[in-house]
Amino acid sequence: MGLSLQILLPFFGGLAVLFAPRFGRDYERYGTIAVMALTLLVLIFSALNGDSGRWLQLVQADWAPSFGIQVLLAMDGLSAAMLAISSILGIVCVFISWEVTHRSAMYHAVICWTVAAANGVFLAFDLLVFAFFWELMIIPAFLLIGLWGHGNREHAAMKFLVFNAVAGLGLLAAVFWMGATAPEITFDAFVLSEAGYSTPVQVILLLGFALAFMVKLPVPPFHAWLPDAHTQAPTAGSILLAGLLLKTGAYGLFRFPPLLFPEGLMAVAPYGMALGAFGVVYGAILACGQVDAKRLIAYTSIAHMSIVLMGVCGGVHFALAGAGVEMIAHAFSSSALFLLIGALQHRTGTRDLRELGGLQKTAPAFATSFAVFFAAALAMPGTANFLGEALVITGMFQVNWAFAAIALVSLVVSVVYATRLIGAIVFGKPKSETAVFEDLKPYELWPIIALGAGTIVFGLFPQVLIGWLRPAIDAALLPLGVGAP
Amino acid sequence: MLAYLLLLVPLPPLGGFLLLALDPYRLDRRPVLALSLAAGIAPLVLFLPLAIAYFTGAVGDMIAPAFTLNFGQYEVALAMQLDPLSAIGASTVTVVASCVMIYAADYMSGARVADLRRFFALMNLFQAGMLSMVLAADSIVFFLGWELMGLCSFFLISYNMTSPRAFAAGQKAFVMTRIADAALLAGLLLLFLEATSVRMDELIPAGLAAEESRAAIIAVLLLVGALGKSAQLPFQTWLPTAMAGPTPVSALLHSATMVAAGAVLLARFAPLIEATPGVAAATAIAGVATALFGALCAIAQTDVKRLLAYSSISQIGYMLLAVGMGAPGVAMAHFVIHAFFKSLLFMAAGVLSHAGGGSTAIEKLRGTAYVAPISFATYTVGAAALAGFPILSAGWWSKEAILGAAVEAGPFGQFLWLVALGGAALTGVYAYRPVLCALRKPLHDAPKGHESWLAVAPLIFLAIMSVLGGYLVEPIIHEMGGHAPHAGLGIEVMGALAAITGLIGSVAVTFIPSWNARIKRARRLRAGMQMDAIYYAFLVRPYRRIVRLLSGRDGRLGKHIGEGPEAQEGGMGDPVGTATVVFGLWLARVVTAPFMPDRFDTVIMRGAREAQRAGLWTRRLQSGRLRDYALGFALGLGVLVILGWGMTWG
Amino acid sequence: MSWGLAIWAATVAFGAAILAVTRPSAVHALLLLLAALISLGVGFFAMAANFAGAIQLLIYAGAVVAVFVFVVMTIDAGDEAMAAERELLRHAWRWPALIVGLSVVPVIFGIGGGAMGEGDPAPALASDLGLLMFGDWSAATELITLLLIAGMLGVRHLGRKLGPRLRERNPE
Amino acid sequence: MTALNILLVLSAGLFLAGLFGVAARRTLLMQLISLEVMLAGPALGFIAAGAHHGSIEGSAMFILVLGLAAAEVALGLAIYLHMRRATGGDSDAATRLRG
Repeated sequence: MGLSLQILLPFFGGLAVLFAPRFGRDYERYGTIAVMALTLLVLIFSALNGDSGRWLQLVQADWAPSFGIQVLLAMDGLSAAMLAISSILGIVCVFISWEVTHRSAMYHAVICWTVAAANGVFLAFDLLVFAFFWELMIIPAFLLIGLWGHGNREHAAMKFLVFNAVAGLGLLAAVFWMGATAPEITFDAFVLSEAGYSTPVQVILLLGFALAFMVKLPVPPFHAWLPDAHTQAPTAGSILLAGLLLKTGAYGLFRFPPLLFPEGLMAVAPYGMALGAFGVVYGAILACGQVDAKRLIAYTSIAHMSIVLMGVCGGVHFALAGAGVEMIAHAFSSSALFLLIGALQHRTGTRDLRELGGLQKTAPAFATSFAVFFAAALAMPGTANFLGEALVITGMFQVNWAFAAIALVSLVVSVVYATRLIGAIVFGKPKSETAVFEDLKPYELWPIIALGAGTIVFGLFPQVLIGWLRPAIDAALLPLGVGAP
Repeated sequence: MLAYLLLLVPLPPLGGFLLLALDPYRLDRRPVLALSLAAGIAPLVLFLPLAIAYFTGAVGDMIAPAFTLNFGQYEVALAMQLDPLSAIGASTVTVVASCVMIYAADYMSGARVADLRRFFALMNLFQAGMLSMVLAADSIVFFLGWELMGLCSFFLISYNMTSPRAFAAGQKAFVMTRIADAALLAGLLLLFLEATSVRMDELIPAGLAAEESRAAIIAVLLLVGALGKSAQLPFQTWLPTAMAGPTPVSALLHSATMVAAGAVLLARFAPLIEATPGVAAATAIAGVATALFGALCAIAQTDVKRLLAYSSISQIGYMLLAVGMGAPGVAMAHFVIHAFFKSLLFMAAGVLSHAGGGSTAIEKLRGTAYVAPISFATYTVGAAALAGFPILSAGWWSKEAILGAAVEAGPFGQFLWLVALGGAALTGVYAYRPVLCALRKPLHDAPKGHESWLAVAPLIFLAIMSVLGGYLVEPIIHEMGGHAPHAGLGIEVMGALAAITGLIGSVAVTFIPSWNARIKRARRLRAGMQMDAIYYAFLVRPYRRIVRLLSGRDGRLGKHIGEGPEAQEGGMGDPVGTATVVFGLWLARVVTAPFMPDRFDTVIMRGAREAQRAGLWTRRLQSGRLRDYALGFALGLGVLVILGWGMTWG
Repeated sequence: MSWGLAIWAATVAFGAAILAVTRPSAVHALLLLLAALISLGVGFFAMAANFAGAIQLLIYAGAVVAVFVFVVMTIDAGDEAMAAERELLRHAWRWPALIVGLSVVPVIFGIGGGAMGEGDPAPALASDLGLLMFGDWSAATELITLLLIAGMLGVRHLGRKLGPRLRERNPE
Repeated sequence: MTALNILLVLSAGLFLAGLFGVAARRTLLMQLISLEVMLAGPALGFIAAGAHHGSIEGSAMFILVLGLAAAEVALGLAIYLHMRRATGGDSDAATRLRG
């Protein structure tokens, strides 16, 4: 029961929030926080007394038996972590957009629905339901960018929609083909995993799934939508986009290819790693060339998520663990950076690095928080990002030294763009208009402290995190024939 | 139980950092200074008893585990340890750090409270990083400390927020050290894979047991890591520009602790380096070459801090030479002595430059000897130790140990010894230049400045250590398990002669106008053989050109698609991204092209037009005239009647 | 009950009708119409339909034609009107003649030759007519009365509209 | 060729003459007059058939035709008078339904 609540609670919460302003000012904000907090509590409750087997919780109920569609929700360490992140980011988003007044009821409802759809993706194990939530997720994000963005938001929202919708086709095609050709029509991932397709068929199906995941992950050839979406999205939009939507791509890659097409994955893995390696370097170099702060962070997200792709294709314990940790670390660090840039834009009206500067003099708290996430952006040891990248590099050393070398190059280039970012914003003389603005307000400071704590704690004491991911990693590697490390 | 005390050592500076950085209690000037000093000196207070107990044998090697994380048969156990290397390193670091903190309290008193808070927070964080690196018992904590130092050096070098030069220096330092850190990380991870555990005591034997090529690669990676951090030859350009930071930063980071961390690393992994003779030779050669290069460049400097920066490079070159020659103990001894006299030199130079009107140019130091006599005296002692003034200064003993180790290491060692001897002579030349300059009579007689005891006390302590430190060399080498090299009287006499010639050379250079002019003209030498410019031309500018090309800001990547934000930036950035977009748009065009003039539509419309014309034609029938209708009526009647009649025929 | 007289009356009526329809002058046409109707009335009497003949003569030839006379009085049936009529007729008679002629042929051969079955001619009494009209055919009678009322209302309405306009046109 | 046939032919002839009149004449009055002739045709037919069969229905139908003719004349003339104002009695000009 706890699992379906994870999806229904935010969804109906969103509906309730729509009507909340009638009861009083800012009720929709408190309502959303209540909904998210409740979802988090339910998650913690159902995770704590989950059984010790492969899945913490498993819910199986028929939805449309004649078509073989059923509500098959399962949660293990990895999905629990993802769900926790989605709820936490939901709360962070509400805190950030405390001054958003333009249609704020709808705004908060859309945030709830994004979280609901993402939770659906993290839990669904019936392929059709998974594809359903996968497509559903695009709509609230599209609304968020399209309605509340800045600049030419229509262009960005449309680009986001087209990219993700077209990619969704790949996933749908594969899912329908698998469902149809199964002996008796079923979309149950576990049943289909024993379907025993021949390797070339597996490769093709894997490419279908991979297309959808790689566009969402943004890996270079398919990443054109991310920089635009991030620059035009409102702060909460960027956070949800970076913290949540990117993770669904990574989660999908982490979960389904090894489960459904082990041989296909083994065949495709080297190309996947090569693509990831290219993505890491390409994203990092482009990040150095940007003038818009949010575009810079968007490209860094591409670099980080390419590392996740390399990790997932690595097929070794360390690589997968690294990918898992990097996903969660990136969720924290990039959300915080977007939050800070959003707050900065809210005050100075610009994101252009050439016009910002001198933050240390005018807003020390702002500068200090920037410094913390500056460290996270360049994967300083002690932050979870470093742990993720170090594990992936270790995995790569076990698989292929060239990819490890490229991942190390990304460590160096990450310093270049990170120093460029903090140099332009914190250092230097304050420009005239940035001189007079107040420091971080409490409702912006608390989320930063939460995200910062998340990054540092998981960086210094990763055993909690890795302990959570172990069952998922072992299960992912079992079909690949990779025993214990 | 005492082991857990080890874990406590780096905590006070960390606590100091948190309190100062986050500043929950809105401290003002005095509490900030008090807190910084307390947090800065606490590790010394905590560690000294441990060190003394350890050196006197009361306490053996200890390991304090932090937490363990097992990963199948791989085991990641973070811990801190107390062994000869960490004891020596940690005690040096704590002593020097405390002295610098006290000095900084006075030196930085002019800054704003916010800047002061930021400065001391970073200094404390740095000390925590250095201590955790030195005391680390496993590669993860080691690398954590290592990188933390890099981060703090970036923030401390660019401490002066408003000057772009300081930020550029910080960025350069951070990027170059980060390249080396990447190599180090690779080495450590490979070792980890080799040893299935992170603990040093398992890494080193596993590294030795590894097969030939892999061990060589690991050793090379570790060497590159050390070269980067210690600003040795290929990576040395960042240290001179790092002098843009305040003097205490230079005194702590860029003389005693951070740059010397490379030597600590090599000393820690010395068995691995020695296991592969090629790498050992490379270390030695790199060390000697850098020593010579540093000494030469230092002679041509006009700024005292840049002079001392190049001298740091050269002195650490000597340490690498010692490790290359297979004597990590000797390297550590020189590390300790060097820490003392180099931080002393930097701090004294700071006071002298303040006395001489704020600029650190050597010329400006004329006559400061009389303005700040105590600082000048301590600076002279430090310079003597740097130059290795025979018998009297500690520098002599540690340098002799290194030269002796080089001689004992066989014919190849003797050749390196010869080069090192030349380096020692050159060191003598540049070491005394600021001293002699300060002795010359001032151009205009400045009043005798007031030297606050807060600044002078550490100087005096360090001066004493720079003299008495010689006695520490022997015990340190024994502690590290090495044997004190006795190269025979001849070698020692040659060393003394080199030091004396250095002194004479320095006097000649400062007082003989022609020689002095030649130094001033040695612009290439002063710019460090233009290696900075070479790196910029061949590495930085191409990289920047690629970045501008890819991000489309130089507009060469073709016209723009659609009206997205790229439009304002001129030209299309992100070629791979736009390639997908262009492909998508082309595909859409191709698929919809046949339907563009919609053929179905045209056919249907043509039919519609026909229908309309027919409609018009029939309209004419409905003329509205009565008679026409009557005609129609009659026609109908006639037809019906004929039909009726026709039917009757049947 | 003499069929010969009836036929003779009918042919006279037919001749008068043909002439009435083709005369350019309205008055001549009206008079010829009157002649045709009266000869028809005589034909009805010849066929022993006395009541019908009486009504024909009284109402149709009398009242209806009288109304026509009123209207004809108001129009200027002078020579130029006759000339205009003749002008109008000259152009327009070909097509109607052709089409009407189309249906003359089958009428002559068809109706002319058909065997009409044996009849037993008997004089029709008016009382039987009344019984029929208000017995079996009461619905038809109702309909005709409705039609007459509608006609009356129509005339009343059109007349009303005409009156004020006449007055406003020539107020004296 | 019985008498009835001849009479029926004659009534048809009357009807057709009237029809020719309506079709050929352009002035409304003449069309009304030819309309009266058209109505007389069937009246003759009804009466002839009634007489031939000895049934009273012929006369009954004749009365109905008569009623119809009366109403028709009344309205026809009223419209004719009304229209003379607008179009001067020429039926061809009155092609629009507007009064």
